Amino acid sequence: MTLFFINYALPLIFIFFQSALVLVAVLLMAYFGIYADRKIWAAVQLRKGPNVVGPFGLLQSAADLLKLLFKEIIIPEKANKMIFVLGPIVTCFVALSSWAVIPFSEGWVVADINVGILYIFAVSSLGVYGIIMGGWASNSKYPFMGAMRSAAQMVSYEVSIGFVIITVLLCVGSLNLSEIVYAQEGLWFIFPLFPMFIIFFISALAETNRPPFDLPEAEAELVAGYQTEYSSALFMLYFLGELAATFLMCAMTTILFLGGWLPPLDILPFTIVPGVVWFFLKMAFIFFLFSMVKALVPRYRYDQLMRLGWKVFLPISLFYVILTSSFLLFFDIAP
Amino acid sequence: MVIELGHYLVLASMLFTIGVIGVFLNRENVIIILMSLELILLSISINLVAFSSFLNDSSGQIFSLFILTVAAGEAAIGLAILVVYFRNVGNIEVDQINKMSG
Amino acid sequence: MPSILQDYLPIVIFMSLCMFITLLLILPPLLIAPKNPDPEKLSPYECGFEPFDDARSKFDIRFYLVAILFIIFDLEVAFLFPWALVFGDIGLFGFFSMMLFLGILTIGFIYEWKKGALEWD
Amino acid sequence: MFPVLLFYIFSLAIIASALMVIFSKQPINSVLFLIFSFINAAGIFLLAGAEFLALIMVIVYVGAVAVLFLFVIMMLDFNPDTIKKEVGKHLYVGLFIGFILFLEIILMMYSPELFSYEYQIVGNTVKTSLTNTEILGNLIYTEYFLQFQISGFILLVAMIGAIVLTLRHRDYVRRQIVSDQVARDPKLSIELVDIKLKIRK
Repeated sequence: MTLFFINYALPLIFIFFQSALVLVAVLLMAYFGIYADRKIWAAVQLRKGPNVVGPFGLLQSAADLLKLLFKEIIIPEKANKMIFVLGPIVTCFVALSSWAVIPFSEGWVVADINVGILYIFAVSSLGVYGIIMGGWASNSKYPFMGAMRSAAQMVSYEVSIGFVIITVLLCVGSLNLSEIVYAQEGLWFIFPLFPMFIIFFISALAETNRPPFDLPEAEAELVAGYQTEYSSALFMLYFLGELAATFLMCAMTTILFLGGWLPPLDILPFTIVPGVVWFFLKMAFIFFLFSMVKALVPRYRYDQLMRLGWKVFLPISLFYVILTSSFLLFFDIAP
Repeated sequence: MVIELGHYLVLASMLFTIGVIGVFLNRENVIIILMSLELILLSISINLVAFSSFLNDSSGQIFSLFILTVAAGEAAIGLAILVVYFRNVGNIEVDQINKMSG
Repeated sequence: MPSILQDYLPIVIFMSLCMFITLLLILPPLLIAPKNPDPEKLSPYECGFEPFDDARSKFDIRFYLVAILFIIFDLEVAFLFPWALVFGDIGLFGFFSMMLFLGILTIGFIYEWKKGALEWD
Repeated sequence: MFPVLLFYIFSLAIIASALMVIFSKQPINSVLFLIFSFINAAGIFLLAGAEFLALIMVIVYVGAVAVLFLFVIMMLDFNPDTIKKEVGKHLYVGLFIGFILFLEIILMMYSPELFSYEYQIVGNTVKTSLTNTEILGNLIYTEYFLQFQISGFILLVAMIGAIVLTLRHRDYVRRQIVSDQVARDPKLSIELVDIKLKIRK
């Protein structure tokens, strides 16, 4: 029995605790992310954000959490019950389970599979289902139109994200996320591939329905988009799923362009600081950009949004794939 | 107890039979036919991957990738035709699609 | 256990944990939250009006076109993944074969642009 | 022992969801079961060692093709209950023919050594440092150059066909052409007219 315990059960327990730690980290990020988001918008509009509940308003998110947890779940009677509940579950499950392959530091990754980036690309393309199911099952016009528009928007920006990931892979030569970070030891990819960084940042905003592209939920037109008919816990699952997806995109930007856990310079003062701190600092900086963009940039009209996705980002990123590969082949520095 | 090639082949042939049954047995709508076509192509890919993994030669996987391309293109065009047909006729019941029978 | 499963076991555990947390978050309202549904509350939200006809009316065909074009460009990205890893080793022949592939699909993209398929009115 | 169990779980799930795709009442449920069977097929590919193909299955099939199926089902809101359901008498004949087809396939391919020990499948036992994706990459663009270009043409034809079939231009819509707006030069667009003001005394 002990032999069984040692070589079977022990690694399982270790993996279980590792993934539990990662999930707690993601939930904490979501918790403080809402708070930071609202504080930053408030600061930009020269007003104070939430500062009533708890010291400096830190418990505001806890108050929201409790409120959402204990309100009544309302399911419209004409709605398709099973799919109505399945929608938010799929969104939250998909957004959380994509954190399995993100390397927080040198060896700090739950599953170091050698097709890591394909796994993230696959899981982020599953996010469309939660939105479509939610919009269709609530059986009323506004959520349906909001879901369709939001799904079409996510789908069209996923193509340009795919091409940007290909450009980064050209310079790396492996699909493993830790390899991508190791390849940036000398030079972060943000400098040679700066246009790609911009396109990835904007497409990440569109992919997670973040502000300049949150037209499907634009207050005036479609009420609350696909989330209109949802109440307490189901709405919270959508909200949590969206935040986890936003942080995933921040983590992806740091891994692909800002050299994951690598210190900016390899000289002494920087190398003392452990990798995880660098990773979270960069992620916080990208999240800061995400919420600043919400406060500064006006919203896109839907046809401009689709025009930008299809007619601007797709050709540029396709051209950049050809440019980078011919450049690397010409100087024969392909990995 | 180990998984042999035969297990994969039996699984693939079961899926293939289910797909064929799906094509000729349903009286509901055309979309079910398109879906069972996808199931048939899926069973072929399982067959190819099983042989490629058994013979340690990756040509099976490459052809499974090409089958995937053909299946995706076929699904796209099939549904486009279905949409245009629905737009003109109004319903897509299998029994009423007999315009071509003259 | 073959090496393949060795890498994917943590993903299975991580996914089961995520599903556990998602269902955990749904539990409290099911058990504790008050339940008094009245017809007014359960009718779909129509800014106060009575909901008119069935909600799922016909739709603009543009949404199919975006989904169909997404399939095709998704496949293009799928073919680019293995190429991105080995384009250094397969020499110029491999490079030009991918350029031909991309050229064919760019012809399709230009056709689509000129025909106005990307216009979103 | 563990992969054997996993294989049986995946194959049971894929057979069950394939059957549900055909015999489910609501078309939306059959699409969801189709997605479930694709995910199980990806699991089976992983067991057979084709990890790149498994993830491409998820990305292309579940992420794109099934989304198109969902879009079509949601928008062609044919209400399925009006379609008359007299599958009854066809059902038994169909199942019987299906069973015969299945028997033929099994008899045609069955041979004892297929189930013997040395025919086992244990992931990719190829002892190379290359990952599965790199092995595929080395072959697709060079040895299988022709099939690769043909699949490119297939995608081109699918794109053009889809556009020809479904594109309807509504002429009454006025579109914003950004390039024209940007390219206007102020001299043409602003006309300076000097008006002589007559000030009445």
